[in-house]
Amino acid sequence: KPLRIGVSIPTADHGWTGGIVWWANQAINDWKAKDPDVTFFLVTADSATQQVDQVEDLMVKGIDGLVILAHDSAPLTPIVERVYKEGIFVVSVDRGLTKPVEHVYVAGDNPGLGRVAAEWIVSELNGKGKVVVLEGIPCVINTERVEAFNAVMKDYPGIEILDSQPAHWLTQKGLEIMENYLQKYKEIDAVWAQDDDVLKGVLQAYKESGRNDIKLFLGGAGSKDIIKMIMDGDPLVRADVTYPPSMIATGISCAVMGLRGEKLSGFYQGKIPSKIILAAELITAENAEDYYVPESIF
Amino acid sequence: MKPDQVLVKTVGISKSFSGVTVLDNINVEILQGEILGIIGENGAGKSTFIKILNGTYTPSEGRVFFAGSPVHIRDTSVAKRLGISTIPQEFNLINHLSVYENIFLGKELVKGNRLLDKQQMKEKTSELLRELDTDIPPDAKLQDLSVAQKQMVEIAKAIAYDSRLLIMDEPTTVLTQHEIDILFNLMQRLKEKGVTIIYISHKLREVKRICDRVIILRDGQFISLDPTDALDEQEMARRMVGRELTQIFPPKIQPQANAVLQVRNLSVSGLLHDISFDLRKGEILGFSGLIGAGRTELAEALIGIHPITSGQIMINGKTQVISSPIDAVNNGIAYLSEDRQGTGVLTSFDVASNVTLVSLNEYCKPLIDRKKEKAQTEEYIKAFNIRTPSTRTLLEYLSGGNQQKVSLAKSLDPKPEIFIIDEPTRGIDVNAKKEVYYFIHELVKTGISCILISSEMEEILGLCNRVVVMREGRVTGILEADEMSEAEIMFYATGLKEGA
Amino acid sequence: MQTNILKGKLDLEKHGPLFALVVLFILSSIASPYFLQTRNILNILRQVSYTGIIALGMTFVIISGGIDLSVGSMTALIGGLVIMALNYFGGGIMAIIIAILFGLLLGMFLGAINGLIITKGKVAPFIVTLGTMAIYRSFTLYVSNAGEFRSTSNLYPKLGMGYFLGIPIPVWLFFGLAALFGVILNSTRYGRYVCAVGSNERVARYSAINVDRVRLIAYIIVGFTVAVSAILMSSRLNSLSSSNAGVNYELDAIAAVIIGGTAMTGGVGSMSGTVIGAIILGIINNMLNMLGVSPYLQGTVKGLVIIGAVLIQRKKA
Amino acid sequence: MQTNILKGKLDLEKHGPLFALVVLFILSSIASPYFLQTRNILNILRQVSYTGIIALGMTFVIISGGIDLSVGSMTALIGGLVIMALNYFGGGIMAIIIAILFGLLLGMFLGAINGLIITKGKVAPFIVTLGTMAIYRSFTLYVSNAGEFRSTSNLYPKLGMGYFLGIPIPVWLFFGLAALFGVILNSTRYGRYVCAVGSNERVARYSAINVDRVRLIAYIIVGFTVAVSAILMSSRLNSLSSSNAGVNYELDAIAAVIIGGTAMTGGVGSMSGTVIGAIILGIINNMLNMLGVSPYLQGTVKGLVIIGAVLIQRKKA
Ligand SMILES: Nc1ncnc2c1ncn2[C@@H]1O[C@H](COP(=O)(O)OP(=O)(O)OP(=O)(O)O)[C@@H](O)[C@H]1O
Ligand SMILES: Nc1ncnc2c1ncn2[C@@H]1O[C@H](COP(=O)(O)OP(=O)(O)OP(=O)(O)O)[C@@H](O)[C@H]1O
Ligand SMILES: [Mg+2]
Ligand SMILES: [Mg+2]
Repeated sequence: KPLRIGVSIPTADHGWTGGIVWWANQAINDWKAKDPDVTFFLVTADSATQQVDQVEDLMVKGIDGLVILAHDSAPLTPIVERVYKEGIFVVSVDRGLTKPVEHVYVAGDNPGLGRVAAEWIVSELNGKGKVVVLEGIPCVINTERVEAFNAVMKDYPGIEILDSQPAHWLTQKGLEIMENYLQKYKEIDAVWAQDDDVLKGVLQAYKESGRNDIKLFLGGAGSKDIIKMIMDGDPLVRADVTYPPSMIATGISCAVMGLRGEKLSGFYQGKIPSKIILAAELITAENAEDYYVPESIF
Repeated sequence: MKPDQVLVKTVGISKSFSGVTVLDNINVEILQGEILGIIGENGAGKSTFIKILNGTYTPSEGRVFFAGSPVHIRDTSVAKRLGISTIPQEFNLINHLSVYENIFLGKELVKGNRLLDKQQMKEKTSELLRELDTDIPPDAKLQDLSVAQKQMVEIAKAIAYDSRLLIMDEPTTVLTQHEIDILFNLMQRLKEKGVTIIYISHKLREVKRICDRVIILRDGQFISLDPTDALDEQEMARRMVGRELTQIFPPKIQPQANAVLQVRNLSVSGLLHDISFDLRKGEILGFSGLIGAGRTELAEALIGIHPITSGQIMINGKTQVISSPIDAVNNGIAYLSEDRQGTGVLTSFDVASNVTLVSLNEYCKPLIDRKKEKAQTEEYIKAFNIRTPSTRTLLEYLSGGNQQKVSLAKSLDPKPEIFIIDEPTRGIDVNAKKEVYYFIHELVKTGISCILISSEMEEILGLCNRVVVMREGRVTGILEADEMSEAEIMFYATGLKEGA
Repeated sequence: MQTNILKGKLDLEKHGPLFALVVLFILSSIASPYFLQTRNILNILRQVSYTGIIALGMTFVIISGGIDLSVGSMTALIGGLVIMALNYFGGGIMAIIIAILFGLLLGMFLGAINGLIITKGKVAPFIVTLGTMAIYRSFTLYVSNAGEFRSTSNLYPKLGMGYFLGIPIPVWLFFGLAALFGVILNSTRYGRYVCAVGSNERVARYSAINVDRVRLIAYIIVGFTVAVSAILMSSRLNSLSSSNAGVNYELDAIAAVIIGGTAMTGGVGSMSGTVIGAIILGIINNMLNMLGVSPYLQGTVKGLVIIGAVLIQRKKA
Repeated sequence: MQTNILKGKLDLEKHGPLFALVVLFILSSIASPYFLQTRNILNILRQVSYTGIIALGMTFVIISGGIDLSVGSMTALIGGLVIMALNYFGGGIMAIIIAILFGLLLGMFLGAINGLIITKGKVAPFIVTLGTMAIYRSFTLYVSNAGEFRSTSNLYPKLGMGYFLGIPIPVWLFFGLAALFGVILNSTRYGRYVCAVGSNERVARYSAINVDRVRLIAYIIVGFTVAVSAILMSSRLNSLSSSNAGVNYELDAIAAVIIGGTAMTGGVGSMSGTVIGAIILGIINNMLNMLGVSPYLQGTVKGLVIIGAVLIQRKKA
C-alpha cells in the first residue's frame, strides 16, 4: 500500500537545525531504499507562520502521515489539530504541542540537558568554582535548559554563576561574548556554552586570550567536532551532553512504522510507544566513539 | 476698491544668512492693483525679498503689513491663506504627478463625499491652459513636458488660485515672444480685476512695457522706487549696476568656410524629423522657434541623450556615433542645459566641484588637485562675476542667476570645439549677459563653434552669423546674416513661410 | 498622438505586475496539478493576507519616501498584548471586542512613535525603525519571558480561522482594506499628498502641504495594518511566539510593495500592485512546497523568481 | 565671515558622529571599569572590524543611491568557498595565497552580478539584493549540505588571529581600508562621481558621467570588502557555518553607515563617519555584555542608543 508522508521542519538556521535537515534527508533516503511505496514531502520553514502555511500545503497534497518539528508549540497546535482530526497520523518531534493532538511524540530532554550539564560541571569542579554561561536565543527551550541548570546549581553554594548572556546559538556571538567575559572576569573555572556551535567560538576566544585558568568547557547537543575532540582526549573539552538531531529520523521511522502497524522489537505492546523522550546522554572519552558519525554534517 | 490703497507694506525688512546680510532694511509700499517690477543684479536679493513675502523665509528683522494689518508669514500656508501665490524662479512642480494634479496641489477640489473631483479639476485645468493658449493635456505627466511647458504649468498653477498678490520671479526666461505676449495680456486682465502683481525680470524691455512702477535693488540695498514712465532701460541698467553700461553685443566675427559639424537627415522618433544643417568653424549658429519647436531635443540628440533613429552626424567631415554625453565630450561637444536644476548643476555640490564635474580628468594626477580646481574656478568667478562667498559654497546657497553662471562655467571647462548653449542667459542680469556675450565672442575668436539656442530674439540677432528656424521638430528655414530679422524669423517659426 | 503613446506606455507600466502574476500563474498551473485546486488557491490567498495587509500600509510609507523595518516586531508585540488583554478580560465576546480595539489603538500608537521620531527628530526612517524593531521585540520578550502568549479563549480562533461565503476572513479583510486604501491613495487629498511628499518634499512643503503630518499618518496607517494582521494571526494560532512571530515580515512586506511596482524612492505606487506583489510571493512559496524543491535550493528559486518578476515588468514596459 | 560660519556649521555636521561617539565613550567609561582597558578596546575594535570593513564598501553603495542586502549571505558564500579552495590546494602558504586571491575575485564577481542586474536590468537595488541574498545563502547551504566549512590548514588561522605591532590584523585592515577608501571618496574622480550619481542621476548623466559604471563599481567594491571580511572571519575560526555566518550583517553594516552620517538617499557621506558608526555599534554590544543587561532588554537598550546616536547629531547640527 502506498504511503504519503509529509515532513515539516525548521530551516537550517544554525548547526543543530542543519543537523535536523541532514538527518531528515538521511531517514527519507533510508526508507525509500527499504520501502519503495513510501513517498516523502519535505518542507522547511523560517518561522511558525510559514510552517503553518506549509502544513496547509501538505494537506492539499493529501498525506497519510505528518512528521513535524514545530517551530513553536502553541502557534502550530491549531493546524496540527486540524491535521489530526482529518485522521492523518501525526508524529510530533522535539517541541511538544499544547494539546494532545499527535499519535507519537519524540523529543530530546531539554531540562535534562541542563541538569546533566550542571551535574557534570559540579562533579568536575568538586562543588566549588566560578562558572560563566552562554545561553541560546531567548525562548522556551533555552529557558527550560537554563532553569534546570540553575536548579541543580542552587544546591551547591560553592559554585558561583558569574554571568549568563544570550549567544543565540551562534559561533560568532559566542566568540564575542566570551571575549567580553574574559575581559570582565579575571578568574573563571568553567564555561557552559549550552551549544557546541557556541562552544567553538568560546574556545577560540580563550585560545586568543592566552589565559590558562579555565578548567573545563561544556557545550551541548553533540556535534561531531566536539565529540572528536573528546575522543582525541582534549584536556579542556572532556564531555558533551546529547540533544541529538537524529531524533527527526526516529520520528520519521515512527510515522512509517505507525502507519504500517509495525511494533518495536522487545516491546510487548501492539503499537509503538506514544511518547518517546530521548535521554540527554553524557558523552565522555569512554563512550565518545559510539556517538561519532563522521559523515553527518553536525 | 480704491486703486491707490496699499496692499503690502514692509517696514525695515532685513534678511541674513549665517551672518551675511543679503537684504538690508527694505521699506516699500505695494499698491493694490499695480504691477510692480523688481530689478537688480544677480544676487541683489530679489528672490529673497519675495520669498519673505510668500513665507519661504522669515525675515531676520522687520515687519510686513498686509492689507493694513501686521502679519507674521511663518510659512507658505500662511501666505496661501492671505491670498499670496508665487511663480518661483526654480520650478516647484512634482515630476511624478500629472499637470492637473500639480496645478491643484494643496488646493484640490473635492466632491461632497470628500473624494477628489478629478473631472472638475481637469476641466478647470484645460480652461486655464486654454487661457494661456497652450495645448498641454491635463493628464500628461509633468516629467514628459519641456521646460517651457513646465513654465506655463507653473503660471497656470499660480493663477488657478484666486490670489490678491501674484508674485512672478522671472517667469519669461524660457518663453518665446509669443508666450510672453499671452502672459502680458493675462497680467493686464488680472490687474484690471484688482490683483496686485510683483514682476521680477532681467529683461528690462519687458519691465518697461508691463510694470507700473519698478523697485531697484543693489547688493541687498534699496536703491529706488519710481514709476516706469520716469525711467528708460539705460537708466534702469545704470542704477542696477551702479555705473554706465556700454554696448552690450560684441562685434560679429566672420566664420571660416569649413564645417566642423554637419548634420544630415537626422531624425529622432516622435521628436525630430529629417534635420540637416552645417556649423562652420568659428560660427555662432542661432536656433530659433516657438515652444515645442524641438530645439532642445535636437541639442540633446546631438549629445547622445535621445537615440537617433536615422541620419548622420559628421564632425570635421567624419561620421561619428554619439550615443551618450560621454561620446559627445570625447568628440569635443559641450552642452549647456536650459534646465538648470533638472540637468544642469548639482545643488548639493559646491561651486568648484560643479565647475570641474565634466572636465574632472584634467584635475586628476591621479588625485584631484584641489589647488588647480580652486584656481580655475576663481577665474570663472572673476570672468562671470559669480557672487559666491567661496569656491566651496554649496550651489543651493547661490542665487538663480549665479547658479546659471556656474552651469555655464561647468559646460565650458572641458574646452569644447563645438559648444551648444541652450538659453545661456536664462535669469542672468544685463551686466552679466554682456560678460557672457563677450566671453562667447572670445571663444569663437579662438576657433570654437557655437550653437546658440535662444528664445530672446535680440540675442539671436545680436550674436549669430546665421539662424536656423525650427517648427514642430523640423527645420523650416536657415537664414543668412543679411536675411535675418525678427519678422522673417517669426514667419518661419509660425509656419507662414517654409523652405531653406 | 503623443498623448496616446504616452498613455499606452503608462498602461503597460501600470500592468507590469499583473503581467508578471499571469506568467507565474500559468507556469504554476503547468508545473503542479494541485495548484489550481480551490483549496490551494484559498490557502495561498489566506497565507499572503497576513503580510499582504501589512504591505498595504507599507505602500503608503514607501510612497511617502519612508520605510518601516519594525513591522515584524510590532506584529509580535501587538499580537502578544492582544492575547494578554483577551485573557485578562475573560475571553468572551466582549473581551474579544475590547482586545481588538486595544490592539488597533496600540498599533496606531506604535506607528505614531515611529512617525514622530522620524518627523520631529529628523532621523532617517531606516535608523528609527531599525531601532524600534529591536525595542518592540525586546518588549515582547520581556512581557512573555521569551515564551509564548497563549489565549484561553475558545471563541477567538473563530475570527482567524473562520470563513464568510466560503472565503477565509483574513482574505476578505485583505481585499477590503486594499480597496479602501486604493480609494484613499487615488481619490483623496491625503493620497495625493503622500505621492507629492514622496516625490519632492521641498515642493510639497512649498505647496503648503503639512509634510510632517502626511508622513506621520503614513506610519500610523502601517501601525494600524500591522495591528489587523497581528490580530488575525494571533487569533488563527490562538497564541503567539514572542521570539519568532513576525520575524522577516518587513522584508516580505517591502518586497510585495516593490514587486507591485511602487518605487523604493517614493512618489509613485499603487495598492493593486501591492496586492499582486503579495500574491506573487505567496505563489512562489506555495510552489516551492508543492514541487518539493530541495530545501537548500529553495532560496535560489525564490530569489530568481523575485528578481525575475520585476525584470519581466521592465522588459514589457 | 559667512564662509567661516558656513564652514563652522558644516564642520559640526561633519563631526556629529564623532560627537556621538565621544558621548558614548564617556558614558561607557563611567558605567564599566573594564571599558577603558586596552584589551577591551582592542576587543571592540576587532569585533567591529568584520562588519566595519563591509560597511566601508557599503558607504560607496549608499552614497551612490543604492543598497546591498546580500552582504551577509555573500560573506558566508565567499568564506565557505575560500575554505574549500584552501583545502583543495593543500593548506600551505601558496594555497592560502591562491585561496585569498580567489576569494577577493569571487567577491568582486558576486558584487558585479548585483551591480549588473541593477544597472542593466534597471531593477531596484533593494529587490535585486534581496533576491541575491536568498540565492547566495542557498548556494552556501547547497555546497555544504547546510553544515560547516572546515579548513584543514594550520597556517590559515594565523591571519585572522594574528597581531602586528600589538594590534590585531583585522583592525589594521579595517583602518587601512578606511583610509584608502577615504582618499578614493574625497580625492579621486570616482569618489566625486559616486556623490554626483547619488545626488542627481540626471545631472550626472548629462555631465558625461558613465552612471551605470559608477554604480557597478560601487557594488564591486562592496563585494571586495565582503571578501576581505569573509576571509578574515573564516581564517579566525578556521571554519565557517553555512547557515548562520554573516546573518544580519547587512543591517549592522547599513546601520554603521547611517549612524556615520551618510544620507540614506545618497549624495553625501564620509568614510570616517562609517568607521565611527561601526565603533559606536561595537561599544553598544560590548557594554550590553559588560553591564550584564537582561537579555530581554538588550534590544531596547540597543535600539535606544542607535536612535539616540543619530538624534544627538541632529540636535548639535
Ligand atoms: N539659503 C541661502 N543660504 C545662504 N545664502 C543665500 C541663500 N539664499 C540666497 N542666498 C544669498 O543671498 C543673496 C541674494 O540671493 P537672491 O536669490 O535673493 O538673489 P536674486 O536677486 O534673486 O538673484 P538672481 O537674479 O540671480 O535670481 C545671494 O548672494 C545668495 O548667495
Ligand atoms: N521627455 C519628453 N517626452 C516626450 N515628449 C517630450 C519630452 N520632452 C519634450 N517633449 C516634446 O518635444 C517637443 C519639443 O520640446 P521643447 O519644447 O523642449 O522644444 P524647444 O524648441 O527646445 O522649446 P523651447 O524653446 O521651449 O526650449 C514638444 O512637443 C514636447 O512636448
Ligand atoms: Mg532670483
Ligand atoms: Mg528648449
